[in-house]
Amino acid sequence: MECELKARVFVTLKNGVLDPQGKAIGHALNNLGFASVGAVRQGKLIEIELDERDEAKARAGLREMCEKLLANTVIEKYEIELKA
Amino acid sequence: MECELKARVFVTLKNGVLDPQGKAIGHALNNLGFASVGAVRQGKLIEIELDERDEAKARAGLREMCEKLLANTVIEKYEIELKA
Amino acid sequence: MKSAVVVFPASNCDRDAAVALEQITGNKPAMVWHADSEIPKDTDLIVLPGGFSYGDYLRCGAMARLSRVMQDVIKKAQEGRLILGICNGFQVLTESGLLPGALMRNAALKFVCKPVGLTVTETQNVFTRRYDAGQRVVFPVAHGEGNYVADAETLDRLEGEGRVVFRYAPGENPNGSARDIAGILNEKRNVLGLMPHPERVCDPLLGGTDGRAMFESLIEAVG
Amino acid sequence: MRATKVTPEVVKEHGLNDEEYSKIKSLLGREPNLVELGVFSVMWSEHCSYKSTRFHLRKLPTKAPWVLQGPGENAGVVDIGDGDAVVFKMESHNHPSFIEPYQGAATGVGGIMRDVFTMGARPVAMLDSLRFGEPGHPKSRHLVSGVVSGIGGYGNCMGVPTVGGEVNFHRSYNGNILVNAMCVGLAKTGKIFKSAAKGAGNPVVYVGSKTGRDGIHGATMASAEFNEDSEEKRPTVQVGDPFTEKLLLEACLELMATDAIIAIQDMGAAGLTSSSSEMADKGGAGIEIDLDKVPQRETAMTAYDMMLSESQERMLAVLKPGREAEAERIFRKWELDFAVIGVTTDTHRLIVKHKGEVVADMPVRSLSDAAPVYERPFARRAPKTGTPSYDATRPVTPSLLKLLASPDLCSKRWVWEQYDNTVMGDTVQRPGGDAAVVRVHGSRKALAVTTDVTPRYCRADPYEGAKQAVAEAWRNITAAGARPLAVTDCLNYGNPEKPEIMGEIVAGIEGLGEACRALDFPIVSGNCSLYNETQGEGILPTPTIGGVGLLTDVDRMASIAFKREGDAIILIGETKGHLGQSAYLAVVEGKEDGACPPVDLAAEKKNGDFVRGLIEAGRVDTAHDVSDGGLLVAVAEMAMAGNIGAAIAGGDIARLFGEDQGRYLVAVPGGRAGEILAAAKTAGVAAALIGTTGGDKLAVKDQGDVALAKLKSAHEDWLPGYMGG
Ligand SMILES: Nc1ncnc2c1ncn2[C@@H]1O[C@H](COP(=O)(O)OP(=O)(O)O)[C@@H](O)[C@H]1O
Ligand SMILES: [Mg+2]
Repeated sequence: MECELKARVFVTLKNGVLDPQGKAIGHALNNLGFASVGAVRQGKLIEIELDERDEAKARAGLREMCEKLLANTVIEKYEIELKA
Repeated sequence: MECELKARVFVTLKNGVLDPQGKAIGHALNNLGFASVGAVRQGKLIEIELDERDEAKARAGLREMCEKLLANTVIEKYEIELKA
Repeated sequence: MKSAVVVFPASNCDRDAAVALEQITGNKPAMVWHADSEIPKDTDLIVLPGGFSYGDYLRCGAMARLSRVMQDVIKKAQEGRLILGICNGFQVLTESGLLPGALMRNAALKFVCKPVGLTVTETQNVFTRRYDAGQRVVFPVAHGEGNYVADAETLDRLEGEGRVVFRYAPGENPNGSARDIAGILNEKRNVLGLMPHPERVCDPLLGGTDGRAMFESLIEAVG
Repeated sequence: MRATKVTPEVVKEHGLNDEEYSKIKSLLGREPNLVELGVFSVMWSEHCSYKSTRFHLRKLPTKAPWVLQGPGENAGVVDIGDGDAVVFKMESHNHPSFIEPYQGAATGVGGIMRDVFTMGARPVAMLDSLRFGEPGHPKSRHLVSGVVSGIGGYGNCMGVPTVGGEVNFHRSYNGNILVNAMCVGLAKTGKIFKSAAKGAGNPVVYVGSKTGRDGIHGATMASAEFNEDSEEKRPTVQVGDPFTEKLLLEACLELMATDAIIAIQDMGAAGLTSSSSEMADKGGAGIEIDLDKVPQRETAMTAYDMMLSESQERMLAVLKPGREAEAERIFRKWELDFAVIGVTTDTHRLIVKHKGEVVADMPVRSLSDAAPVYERPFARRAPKTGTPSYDATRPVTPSLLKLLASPDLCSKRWVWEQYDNTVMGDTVQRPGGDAAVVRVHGSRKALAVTTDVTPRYCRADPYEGAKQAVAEAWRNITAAGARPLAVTDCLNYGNPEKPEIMGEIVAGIEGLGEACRALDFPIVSGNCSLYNETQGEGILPTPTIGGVGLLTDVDRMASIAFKREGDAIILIGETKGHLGQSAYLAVVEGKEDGACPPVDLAAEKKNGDFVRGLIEAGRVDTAHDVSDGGLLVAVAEMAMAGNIGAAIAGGDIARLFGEDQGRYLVAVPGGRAGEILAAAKTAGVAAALIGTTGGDKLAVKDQGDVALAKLKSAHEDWLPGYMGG
């Protein structure tokens, strides 16, 4: 197999954007008896296999993917994690 | 503030479970000209603030939360990441 | 008036929109496939219908925005043609940047289908001129992600410029939308996006005719 | 499970008993290999073979001049005139929904829709009949929420309105919920597609999604009783993708507009296995499949995996030779997989190849006709009799409020507002009334659709209870003013290997047959779901009935809402005050006991025909059948729906809450009451003026008043409160 990179892209709501889903999960966890659970936020995880060796290039590509498709930057922010 | 832990829970579909969403995202990325994009899988990211100092305890609690609520273990698997 | 309805994969209110348009305008709209490169040249009104384009994958409207025909829709919007996005069509418009803001999951986290009272807050535009300002109408909603979100500045601007056309009537906001916003215009006022379905209330048998005036407004504007 | 050698343990794991295995060996003339064993196990499962019920199902009435296709195809077909046909079927997805409520329910909807569009029909309405455990059971809330969002998630994306159904709660479903989904479609009578793969040398094509390892052995799972650890085992459940199904629907209908198809069938339970063998069997043909050509989602899939996979959103079709390219173009346009995977033959054998080897070779008949049919021993239980005691002095209005707020009778708005019930622009009556009404697109005709059964009755008396289910469906359709056409059913029962359960099944089928015959309401499709038990405890016998009727003019239609003040409220049908097994006793007295109300089918028919006649003649626009909760609940429902109160005659508890059958309430402008009563007299139908509409409360003579607002909050608040908003 080729030397590939695997990326994990985390897309989460920007601070200040209400996250009712996260809140509902937090609430449900508290109700289940998990008293130590504080704030909960829910986001998306997108795992991408990249046929690319160059980390810098990969990162630039992923940033572009996020801007163009993976995140709606009106409400979301993103974070990129790469591993070989 | 208390010394708190922050957890990230990644919930993804088990291998072999149909992930039309991931497939569609991959397809769209290819169409956008990102030729190096291979397989894409979509999952959930849940960020949880924990009012708990003990890492081992936190981890055990999170596992239980995953089993009980956060993951649908019939079709999903989960991974837990902790940081102080 | 010549109209066109864009059909994305898994659009499902395309027929509803076409039926309403034909009933009111007397002309059958052109049904334009998402993979086509162009909307027919002499089209006055382009409708982006409701449904689950591309399965709502990733985000509602995110994939549809990338489809081939949308390039032309965006171009035609810039040229001043009229664009009406209903429900999923509204989501496509925000994702495309033709309208500001975003539509998030309903605050109650559930799909909601019911008739909802709306106030027509703005009638100085081609879409609602046949309504009275402040008029209460009832349109059904049917969506899981209709919670309109934008930053305060954008919201202020929309309100200040008279671009909020429909608001959910007090106490009837079905999705948690900011400032009860149900439908908005773009700056040039030729693009309207709204979550409720005017095309589902054009026939008295289906529970009302409050939606007709929108199509009649368009006919009046376009001739 | 995937051991290569067929040992006695492997045979047992496949749910086949010794006798069945011997039969397999003699049909093949040798030992089966593992792939063949897998194929036999699913085809001979209760779910696919109906081995316990087939013998009895033969007794059901299935014919009428308007029936174009009875049981035996993917769905039933009924002529509705002008070249239009209605195509419908109901199916259960009980076991998968208990394990994974969202996906279980969603794929149930997807499966039944495929059954309908594979016949050439466009789905136009969905209904869902749901039964959950008692509300207080720790699992119930989660199951309700998952099932409802699964049904909505799939149906909404398909753009087919979900317009009706039922939701009940009972402890007997604590460990075994029921999810029965019904789909109704419209086709042209000359364009009905069937599954008989006639002729040799025709290409067999696979379309839709790729095959993965989904739900392998789903069909055998659906036929095995749940036990303590089946929750732990967590078998692979099927995952649905309504987006692909929507594309598949459009692509199939596009291909069906050509004349390229000889036969077509969806891949449902037992996927490729059942679709290929059933098509060959019905066409009197053989079929040869090359698994290497099957579009695959996963690597290293074995022949066993592929033959038993229950991946969703797939179809198998037999085309006329030479039409492959044309078909492929259509499926590619919709971005679906398309592959020619085999050919029909004249060998009457199902031959499966994989990697150049024949991995299965068996006579098609061995999977169909030769599958076992059991006349299982059964014991008829004596029906319950009598009326349990109750407090006859209890005040009436608090009981009414209690009934309206009870889990079974409360408004199901919380459920149906999560379903898109108006998409397609033809929903003329939305959920909340009796039957839902959906217009036949572009015409004045409309279909009235409903699902019904009262399992409490069926437990007291499996025969009368089944009769009642049919009668209630017929009545709901009639109350809308429609002519009842035909029935689909979903027979949900426990373990048929127990004589007392088999007795319930036999009596149930007899009751259905009797009622359908008397009401001219043939059964055109259906489904059996057996082994609905948990740890040896069976569910209440639940023969769900789905009924379809026709309105020839949507303008002559009735609905339950009071429409005017000052209308006379007339009760049609005889009231004796039957309280046995009533909702009143169950909810107010906590007793599920006594005889269930008997159904006099002749009176049922006479009363219904009379009411329908009034509606058809334009004399009545407000009608409601009297069912669960009796007279007072029915009046309250009409008042709440129309937001107009009523004043009605009083009476004792038995009169106000009894559940005598064959009754309707109609409301007509006051001046017309005499005329209606006279017409009833002429027709030999019992009728009585019982009150007048008006005001903002429900007043029961000598028993007190309740404000409409109070009725409404009792009725509307329970379910949202229970579900937490
Ligand atoms: N699961 C459901 N989905 C859609 N509609 C439902 C559901 N459950 C109940 N309804 C609707 O609520 C109304 C009342 O239901 P029900 O009490 O079962 O009616 P009936 O007693 O007339 O058979 C009907 O219109 C029915 O279709
Ligand atoms: Mg009814």
